[in-house]
Amino acid sequence: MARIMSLRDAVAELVRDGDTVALEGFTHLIPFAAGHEIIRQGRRDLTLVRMTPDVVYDQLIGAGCAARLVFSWGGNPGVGSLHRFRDAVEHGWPGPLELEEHSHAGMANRYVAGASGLPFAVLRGYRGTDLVERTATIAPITCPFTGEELTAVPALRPDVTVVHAQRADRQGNVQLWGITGVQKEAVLAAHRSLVTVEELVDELTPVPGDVVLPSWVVTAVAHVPGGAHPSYAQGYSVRDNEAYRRWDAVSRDRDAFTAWLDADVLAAGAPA
Amino acid sequence: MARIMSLRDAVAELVRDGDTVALEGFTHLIPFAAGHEIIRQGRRDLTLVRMTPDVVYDQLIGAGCAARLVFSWGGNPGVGSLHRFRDAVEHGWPGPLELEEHSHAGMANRYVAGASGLPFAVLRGYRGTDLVERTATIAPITCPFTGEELTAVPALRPDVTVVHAQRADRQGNVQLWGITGVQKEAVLAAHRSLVTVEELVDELTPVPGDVVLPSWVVTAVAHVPGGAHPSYAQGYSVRDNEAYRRWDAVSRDRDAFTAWLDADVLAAGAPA
Amino acid sequence: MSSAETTTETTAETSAEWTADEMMTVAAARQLHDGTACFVGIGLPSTAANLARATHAPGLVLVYESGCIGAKPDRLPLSIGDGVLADTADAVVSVPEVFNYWLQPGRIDVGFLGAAQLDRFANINTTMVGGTYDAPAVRLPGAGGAPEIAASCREVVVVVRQSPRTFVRELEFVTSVGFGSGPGDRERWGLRGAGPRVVITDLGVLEPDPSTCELTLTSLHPGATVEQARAATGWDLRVAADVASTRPPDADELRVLRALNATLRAGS
Amino acid sequence: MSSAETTTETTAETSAEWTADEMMTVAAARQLHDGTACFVGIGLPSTAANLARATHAPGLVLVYESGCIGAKPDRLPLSIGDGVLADTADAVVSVPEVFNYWLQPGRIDVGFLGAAQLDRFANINTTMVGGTYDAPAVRLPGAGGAPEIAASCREVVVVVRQSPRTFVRELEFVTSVGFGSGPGDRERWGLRGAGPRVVITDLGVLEPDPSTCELTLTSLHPGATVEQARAATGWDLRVAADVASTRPPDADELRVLRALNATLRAGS
Repeated sequence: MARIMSLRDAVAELVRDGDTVALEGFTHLIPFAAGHEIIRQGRRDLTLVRMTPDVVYDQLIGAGCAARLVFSWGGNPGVGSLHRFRDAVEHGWPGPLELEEHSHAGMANRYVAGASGLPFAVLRGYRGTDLVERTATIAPITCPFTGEELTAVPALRPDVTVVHAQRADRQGNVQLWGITGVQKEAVLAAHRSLVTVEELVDELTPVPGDVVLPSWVVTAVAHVPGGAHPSYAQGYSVRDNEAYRRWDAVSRDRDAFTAWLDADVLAAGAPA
Repeated sequence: MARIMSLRDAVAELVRDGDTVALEGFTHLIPFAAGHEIIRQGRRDLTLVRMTPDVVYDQLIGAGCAARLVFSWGGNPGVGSLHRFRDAVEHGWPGPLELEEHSHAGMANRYVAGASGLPFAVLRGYRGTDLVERTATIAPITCPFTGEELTAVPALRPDVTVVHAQRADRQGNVQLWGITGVQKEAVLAAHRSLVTVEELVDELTPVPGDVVLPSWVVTAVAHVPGGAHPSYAQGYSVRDNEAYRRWDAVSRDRDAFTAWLDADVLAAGAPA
Repeated sequence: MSSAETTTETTAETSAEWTADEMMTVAAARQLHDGTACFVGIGLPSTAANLARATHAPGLVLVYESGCIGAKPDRLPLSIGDGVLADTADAVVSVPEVFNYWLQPGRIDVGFLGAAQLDRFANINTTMVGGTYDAPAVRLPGAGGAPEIAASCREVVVVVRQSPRTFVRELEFVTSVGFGSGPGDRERWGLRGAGPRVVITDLGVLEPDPSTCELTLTSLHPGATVEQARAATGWDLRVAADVASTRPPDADELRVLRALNATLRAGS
Repeated sequence: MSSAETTTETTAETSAEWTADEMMTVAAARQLHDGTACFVGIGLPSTAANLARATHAPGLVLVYESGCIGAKPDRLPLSIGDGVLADTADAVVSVPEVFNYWLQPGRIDVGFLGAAQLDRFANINTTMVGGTYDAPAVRLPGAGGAPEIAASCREVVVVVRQSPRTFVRELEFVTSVGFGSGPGDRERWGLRGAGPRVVITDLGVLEPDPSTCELTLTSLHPGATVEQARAATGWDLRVAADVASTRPPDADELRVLRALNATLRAGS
């Protein structure tokens, strides 16, 4: 059963140096507060996994938490580049960043395989692209019935997956709705999981389109209202598009980034 | 876009002699009325596909519509045997019935592959069982990354899938909820699809746990209130368990079955 | 539907205070521990799981193959797809999802299986009996969810009436794997669950020998004898040196079980 | 997020009555027919698709890779995962489902793609430019959904500004396949969609030659010349014998487009 914990305690216990860590959320419900806590606790050598390493991973990469990135689209949605990501890849600052690069379809299926207890997934994908040669975790596979050649990708099994959700009950059952992306798969694929929530409630009322993660497949739940900002939690907040735009200027410059890191993350401390 | 049609016209147009036909619904939302219309229209040589060929397929088999059955569990849930199914397999009455036998996990994944446009699916299944030798559509497959041996099953692509749902709007968008089984996959895997519904409404109001099939992936919608009886439609009817029990006596005897067929199906005619 | 249903047609023998079915159900319920997750087929397994939840295991998580996860029915469901399961579940997922995301990865602690035939290594037949596969004397329902329940649950509890007809020397069809032909077969086939931990019959309880995997009689229900058990077994039954005596159903277990069964009759 | 976003940083050239971006968007919108399904990336493709839905194609089905199927936003979404998409969709499904059940089987009629680099066979690079893969001069966002959109949509529309920097002789990285190195490659790789049907730039419209698959200039936007197009192309550009003139944006198209773009600014 999931334990209700503070964000600080949960990150301290569940996220370890050298871990493979997935923070998921497809534009919606991105666990920014948990990302900042990982930075504050000074985690190093992480393999960061995420379909769309947007601003939250730009921050973790700039802060020096990451050694590897497994991803499929690294940009600031609707704004432009991720400058910390680019600085790491193009100039090795603050350290080198090894890439394992896939497509969205491949990443989604890798999580599906992980959630399904399978070592690999099959898709129609990648063929004819340079990703086939560049990425070791892409392999051909032949249909045993038709002889057709398709593509296999190995399962993703993060050491820990972190997601944000609208709410949980006091037993640790988690409920999220709206665009729920690949979060269910990412949690079920992981060895450990942490869910930050907008609200802790006595009872989860069903909501159309909701995904419920039962307490017994979640390791820890932390009550972190606003924990997705500047992303959003449908029904609780709207996306702070201006913050995404502002990030472009902050992140373009190493000094500006470092100043932001000091003031907005390190000095801020964990949420109560 | 789906066309709103009468059940008679829809079956006449969409279900053809020799077709591979899937009527799905996992205890809930079984399209009995459509099955009866297929019997009335005298379809022959069908390959019937269904995870749980319960009473509805017992009726189609007894009426002589089926040449083959692709399935994973053939019983009268909570009651006992399917006597028409057994009579066909054990004694070839009213004609021989070829079997293609799988497990639930295998059948579900075969529909998933069909819905996904893949020629096969991979699962941990069947190994060590006699199904491996008995069923040609089970094959070993090796993970290209770990070398582990797993099982592959080919996609199911029915010529036509028939399901029952709670409601549709006048554009043919379909909504079902409660236990929704494998119906989405069965519809998406099929070349054509027919959905019978309890109700036609102006607008589909979201319901927790609902599955929506957009009009553009459905061929025809027919308004058939009570079309799942003696199965049920959550929110509209309850399961007629007594009818399932009565079926045991009706179906044990060829004459009793034939009398039922004449009176309750052939003489009854299609719903208005 | 689990193949456990294939045994429900036989009528239970009765004793003075409880029936053999009641003893089996109670013994099965006792196998389920609070806070674990159980993959439940309809019939006796569902009754046992709901009895456990209503007595010693209120936190038992019931997973039904219809996709109902964490169902908390207040009456016995009449089918695997009973509306009461969807209404009370923590989550209702698709059938592909329940097999792929929930059963296959080994998240479920205990799976319940029935059997038409069972051999000394707890392999199970629910496919056909007599004749040939193409023209069987008795065609049974088939596999359902059982092969993957047997493969993937962390452990399996088999519930089956014991008779020379069910406890056979050689299965006519292996529908679901227990221990194959002995130690190592499950590993060789990549079956990740530990396999059958216990077989509960109307006469007693059998457990696989830790070194040979062969089923061994370890407990007798009140009134049953080793001789009865041997006579009801189609092979030379191994018997533990110290056969225990199954604790009879207590008053609370019987009261709750009968109340549950009454809801089943009321629903018909 | 589709890789179309990689082009949004450049500022558009303007003409007296409309901007080059507006002409591109209008030309792209005209490619979308009523009653078809379109896989939409954020940025110009989303604007074009919503323009089409608000003008000549009210029944256009918008599918966003965030899982929103049949979204009907009344304003331009600010991201692929904008709440307005979930609120107005016929169905919101998981990201694995949108790729596996909806894109992969070829249910989607039209996919929109942008490009950082494009070659004569409409292959696309959105991965890196300059240097090496491990130490690129410019690291771009990468593949996103594009490789499978390019493979699986029944046809593809590419929208990209035309310059020697984008229209290159040889891609530095093939992120998404157009026609490979010519006829037969798509079939050989098992790509089931027909591939790029049209490339829309700020200068005109290019279409693959039916026999060689090489992009051919078939229409020029008002004010643009063949010489401009040749100069903006890093290979020897083929030009159709009868180059058409793109119909300029009409008043209605411009009015609706500007109203849509105003919702975008209002939302910031």
